[in-house]
Amino acid sequence: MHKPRLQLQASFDIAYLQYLDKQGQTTQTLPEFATPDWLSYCLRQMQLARLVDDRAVKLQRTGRLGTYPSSLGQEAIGVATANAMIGEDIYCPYYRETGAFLERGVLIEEILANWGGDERGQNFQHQPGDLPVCIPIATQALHAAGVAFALKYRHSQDGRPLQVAVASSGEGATSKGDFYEAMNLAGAWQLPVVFVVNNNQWAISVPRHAQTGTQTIAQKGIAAGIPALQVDGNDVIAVAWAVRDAIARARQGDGPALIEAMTYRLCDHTTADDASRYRSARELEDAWQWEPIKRLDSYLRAQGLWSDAKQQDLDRELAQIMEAALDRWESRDPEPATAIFDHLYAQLPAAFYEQYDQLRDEQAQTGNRGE
Amino acid sequence: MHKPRLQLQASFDIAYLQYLDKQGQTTQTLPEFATPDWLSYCLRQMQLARLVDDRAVKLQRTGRLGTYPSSLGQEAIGVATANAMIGEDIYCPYYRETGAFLERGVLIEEILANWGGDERGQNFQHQPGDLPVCIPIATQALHAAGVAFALKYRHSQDGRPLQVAVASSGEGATSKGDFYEAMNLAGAWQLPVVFVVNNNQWAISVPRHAQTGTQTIAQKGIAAGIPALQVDGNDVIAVAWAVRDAIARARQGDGPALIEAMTYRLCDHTTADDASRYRSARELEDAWQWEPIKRLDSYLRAQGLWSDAKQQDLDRELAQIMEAALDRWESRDPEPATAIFDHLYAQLPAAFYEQYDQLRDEQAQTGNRGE
Amino acid sequence: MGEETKAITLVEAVTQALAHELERDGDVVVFGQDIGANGGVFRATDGLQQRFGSERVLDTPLAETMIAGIAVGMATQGLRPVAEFQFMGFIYPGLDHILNHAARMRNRTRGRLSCPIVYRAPYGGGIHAPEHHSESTEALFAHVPGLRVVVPSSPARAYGLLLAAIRDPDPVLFLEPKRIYRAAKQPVPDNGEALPLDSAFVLREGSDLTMVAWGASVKETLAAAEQLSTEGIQAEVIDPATLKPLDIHSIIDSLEKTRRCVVVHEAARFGGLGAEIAAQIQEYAFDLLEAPVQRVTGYDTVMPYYQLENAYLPGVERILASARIALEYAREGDR
Amino acid sequence: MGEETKAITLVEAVTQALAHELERDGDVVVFGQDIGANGGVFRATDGLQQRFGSERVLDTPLAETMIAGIAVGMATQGLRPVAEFQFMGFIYPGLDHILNHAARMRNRTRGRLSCPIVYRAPYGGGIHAPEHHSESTEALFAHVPGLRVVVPSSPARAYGLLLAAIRDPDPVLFLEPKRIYRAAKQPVPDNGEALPLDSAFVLREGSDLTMVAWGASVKETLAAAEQLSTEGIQAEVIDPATLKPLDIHSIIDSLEKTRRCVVVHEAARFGGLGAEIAAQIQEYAFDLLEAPVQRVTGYDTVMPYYQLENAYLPGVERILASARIALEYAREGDR
Ligand SMILES: Cc1ncc(C[n+]2csc(CCOP(=O)(O)OP(=O)(O)O)c2C)c(N)n1
Ligand SMILES: Cc1ncc(C[n+]2csc(CCOP(=O)(O)OP(=O)(O)O)c2C)c(N)n1
Ligand SMILES: [Mg+2]
Ligand SMILES: [Mg+2]
Repeated sequence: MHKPRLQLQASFDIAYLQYLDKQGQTTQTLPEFATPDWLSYCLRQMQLARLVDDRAVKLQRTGRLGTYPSSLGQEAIGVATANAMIGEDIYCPYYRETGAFLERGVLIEEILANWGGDERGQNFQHQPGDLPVCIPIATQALHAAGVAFALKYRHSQDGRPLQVAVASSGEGATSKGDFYEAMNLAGAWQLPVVFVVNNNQWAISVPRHAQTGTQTIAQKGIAAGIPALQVDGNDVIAVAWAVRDAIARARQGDGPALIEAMTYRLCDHTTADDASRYRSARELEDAWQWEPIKRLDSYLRAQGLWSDAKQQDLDRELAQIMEAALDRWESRDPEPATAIFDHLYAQLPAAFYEQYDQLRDEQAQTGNRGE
Repeated sequence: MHKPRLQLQASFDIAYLQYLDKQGQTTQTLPEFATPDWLSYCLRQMQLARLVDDRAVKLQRTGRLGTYPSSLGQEAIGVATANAMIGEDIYCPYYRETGAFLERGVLIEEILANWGGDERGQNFQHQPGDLPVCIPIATQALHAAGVAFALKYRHSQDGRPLQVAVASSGEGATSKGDFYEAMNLAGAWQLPVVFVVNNNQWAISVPRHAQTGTQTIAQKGIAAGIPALQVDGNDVIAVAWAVRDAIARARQGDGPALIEAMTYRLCDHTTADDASRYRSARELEDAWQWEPIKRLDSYLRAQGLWSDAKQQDLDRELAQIMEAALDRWESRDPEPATAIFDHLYAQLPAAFYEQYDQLRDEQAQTGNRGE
Repeated sequence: MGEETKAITLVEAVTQALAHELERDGDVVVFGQDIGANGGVFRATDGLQQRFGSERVLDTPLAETMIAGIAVGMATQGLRPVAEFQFMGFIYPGLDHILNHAARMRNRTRGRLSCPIVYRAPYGGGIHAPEHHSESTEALFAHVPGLRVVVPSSPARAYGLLLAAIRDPDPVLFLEPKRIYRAAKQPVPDNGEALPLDSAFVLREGSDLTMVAWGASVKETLAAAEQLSTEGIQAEVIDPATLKPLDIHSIIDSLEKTRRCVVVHEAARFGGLGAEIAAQIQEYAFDLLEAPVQRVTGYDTVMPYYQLENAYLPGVERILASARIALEYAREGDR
Repeated sequence: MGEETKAITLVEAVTQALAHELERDGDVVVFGQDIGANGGVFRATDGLQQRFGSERVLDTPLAETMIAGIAVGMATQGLRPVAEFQFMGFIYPGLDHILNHAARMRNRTRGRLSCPIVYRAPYGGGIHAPEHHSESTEALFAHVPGLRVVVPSSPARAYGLLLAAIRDPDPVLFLEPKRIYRAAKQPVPDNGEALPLDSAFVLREGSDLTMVAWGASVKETLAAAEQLSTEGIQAEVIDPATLKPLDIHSIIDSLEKTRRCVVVHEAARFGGLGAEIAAQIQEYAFDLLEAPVQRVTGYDTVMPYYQLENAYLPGVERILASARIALEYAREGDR
């Protein structure tokens, strides 16, 4: 049989980064930014995220919140990503991002409001430019490309410092055309955007291997000509290094990057899901062994930087933060039903006055927001 | 500055294949299938495609045909691709495919009918299973994945030989989510489908480099975990080898492949386009130097396999074929206007009878199909 | 056989119909996100993968354009794909393939190829779901030539209409009102009997008012009719079920008796299907009409997050208010 | 400035408006396929890239979902993106971003972010184009809450409405009837004066019949009105121009005089905008109406390839036939 002679046209590598192994032992020298203070701060933020998730799940169970997507076991990704950004950068999140939201300054009561069926939760008080929680899978990747274009445009028009857009998503999202189109545009236009993928091995019930035939998710960046890296997503230092490096390059005008962060979804997909239908208890148990908080805790304790006493203080502090936020959330007045027209357009066109009035009158009669 | 130690996770190469160089000289031993007869046949089929294209463009210029997309200079791809298929394989073409259509047994009068605004042109008499000309860019790639699923399903249900779906497209199409989603599914499900990309360097006025930041189009297959190869698309032998090899693997159950065929669009995008608005005359002139027919002609003459006499015979033969087809096309009765309802559903639902009757009566009155 | 037919919910009726057709016809394949081991996020495909194997009941990657597009390719080769979109709010990336390909493959090839596809999607609001999970945009699809759009409003109709949709030689969008997925149970014999895709169902007879509703809104519409009945007013309630092609004649027939009509739907009013029904009524029954056709619909704003969704959705009170307008209407001259 | 204003075509008026806004507002960016060096396949962006640079006038890769989606991201950061879809037949992959994001960004963030985007697309049939190049699916978009849908029918309206669309703080779908891109010329001063996006235009006054049409159909509708005029019948011709939000009151005002109405559109009838207009007319003007509102539309089938497109499109004869039905209609009792 004839075998043709082929010429090599292009070559690509996908690399992997880790600092802390599954047991919390360092695999290499830590980067400068990983100071004891920074590490303790990350431990705190991951614990705060876990606490908010835990309370939100419980609120859902008692009917006080709608469907909620916990980030249990994946806290390192959100915390490290948002921590690597500056305030003026723009975050384009998907829904599993409690850790990142907290780090971006989104209020706990906003998070609760959003999942409690109240649009005011997306009106972030402290992050005027960040995009709201995005539910249609992967669409936020394109929004991030558009945001990045705007940031680059502003920079080139008025010389302000180049800001960066960061999009988050799950690994399932990388199967969708939006994700590819966003990466491809970012590569073609050299946009300052970083795509961070939470590869938690599952998209609801669909396992990673059924999602795509590739060895890695990172290699999808090759199709867009953009740098890509796989990192241990339960190693907050590795995620932080990767995102910081990608943002630094983007900020310098060197274009986009893709980061695949390997983790595991220790929770159900959402409170509406029952993962035991499709996932083995054994797999779940194993994954608990290498979760990010325990890992960082082990490392810090081994270094003498963390202790039971510090943990108790932290527990108390976080509990207070949580309770105060819950109080603020619960004491909010409900929105009047007419709010559903108030932000439809900048100014409600006359064509809708009649419906607006009908709704207002109805509400005045029933007084119960239709329920 | 800290530089982390990275582990290599995965590596990928993209290779390039050529047998005949730009001057028509062999760069390596030819494959077994490239017999003198086969090569002459390819030369003939490429010339027939060029002739049909040429006549179609002229018919458009005189108002007898609508917008027409010529495949001038890209004939090797369609001819070699369709030649590598067996009849029972399913072709999922894009619009720039006159050469492939002819090779698949689509009638010249069907090609003319289609571009002449007559749906009957898509009712291929000799290829009951092939998909019609696809105009919405890249959508046919997904149809091909679905076709490939059906072929694999039939094979596994009733043991019939595995057939293969082949999708064609331009390089511009690879920017679209459909193309990526199709490749990704094909990779995940190991579908018997081959994606052949005509990289003619332009998508209407948008040059290849503005379409994507990648070095090659072939590397987009890496994002789907499918084998990919770049070939000289003006070398009919290289295209044929690549497609045959990919089809053979698919037929054996080894899954999908992507082939990027490098060529150049010597014509305007379509008869509605004026490429001189965006493309240099110089670039076009250069490209004429390495077009596929001239190249194969040079090689065959150098081997003593082709001559002016043979060419004259061929010219006569092809002209006759063309004229006969034109006669058949021109002598067709126009379709009655009511045909627009006849194939809307298998059976027209009663809800549309009134409109059908209205149309029929209108036509009976005006007798001019509305014009 | 002698066994008593178990009462089942609408979503169970969907499962039963899918299983019936998978059993009967080897060309039927079912796919979508999480429909395999998980049995679908609403359990509509519960147990089907175990029973029929993962060659015929498949989880896809997460890509709706793909789901819509591969169905076209499969169908052209004679399969009968049944594709699930997880929620109607995520169907839009598939519209291109539904509209530009599935709905016109037969026409553009002059009958050579066809697309006997069923696209299924849970639809509608009222279950306190997150954003984008409560859409009712049937009107977008009903405007597409070559497509059928079907919405069941009871377990029995879900079963019979889904059988018909799968057997239909052309593409059908089958929208499942998730608010009533488990609202009521009904014995539905698994007898393989399909219901027609071109006839409306008269759910309640009456001669004073015609009420047209489909999907989950049938529930509130029937409740409103009951209320009117206590006041001595008999409303006829018609569920078109197949929204395209629409059986307008059953509605017109009813208007011959009632001369007054209310149309109810969850979708936004402007450009909703209520407009088409009102337009056809005034075309076909202009002389009969004693009052303008009333539309009781979702408001012309974005479907709200769940705190305010009940303010958005047409409830019994709003239906009654419009019914009364229709009933009490008198022409200027007659007032 | 004393110079005479040159008569220009509709497509030139589009270019003029784009240039005006690019000049006036540094936040405006224009992008799409082939809109740069090539100036757009219809030359709507001719010369803009040379004049404003390739940072503000950009060719995109070939991906409509992307075109729709990046506009959302850009707009949230204060830019005013004007995105072109090359033909309306290729807009569908963008629907998800238009409907699920652009049209509701303001609402879902309770005013924090907004999407002042213009999505442009050439639309409609009648130019002997290939398959998928002759679509009229404005009804799909007009059903979407939060969106505006605008269709100009003359060079002057194209200019004034496009200025308004770009300046509007919310997303606008701007559909350009390609059949009349070059059908007529008109002097259009480049004075930066926008037209309102909430008012219909009365193109011809009359008291015997109200005719409603937009886009290219305005041409045949005016021709039909002229024909009627020779018979002593004066038709009022109204172009809503902004289809959503719709200025129904101008139509109702006209009906106060005429009491009879014909609506004309190229799009398929079922679920087309004619239905919404008919529904609203019977709601607001029930007592006025002397005849059912007539719809003259494309047939409920796939837009044919060009050999048969004229049989599909509503021409003057079909408009006249329906006008006569409306004019001659008498209630049963009155016959
Ligand atoms: C376009 C779209 N399709 C389907 C869904 C329903 N859905 C919500 S989450 C999800 C799985 C996402 O998996 P992945 O991207 O891996 O993220 P993860 O939830 O695992 O973090 C699906 C299918 C959706 N939200 N959007
Ligand atoms: C979805 C879609 N968008 C836009 C178009 C208009 N269009 C027709 S061909 C073309 C360029 C295609 O370029 P490429 O894929 O490289 O194929 P080529 O024509 O060069 O062979 C475009 C933009 C289309 N047909 N479909
Ligand atoms: Mg996941
Ligand atoms: Mg090309």
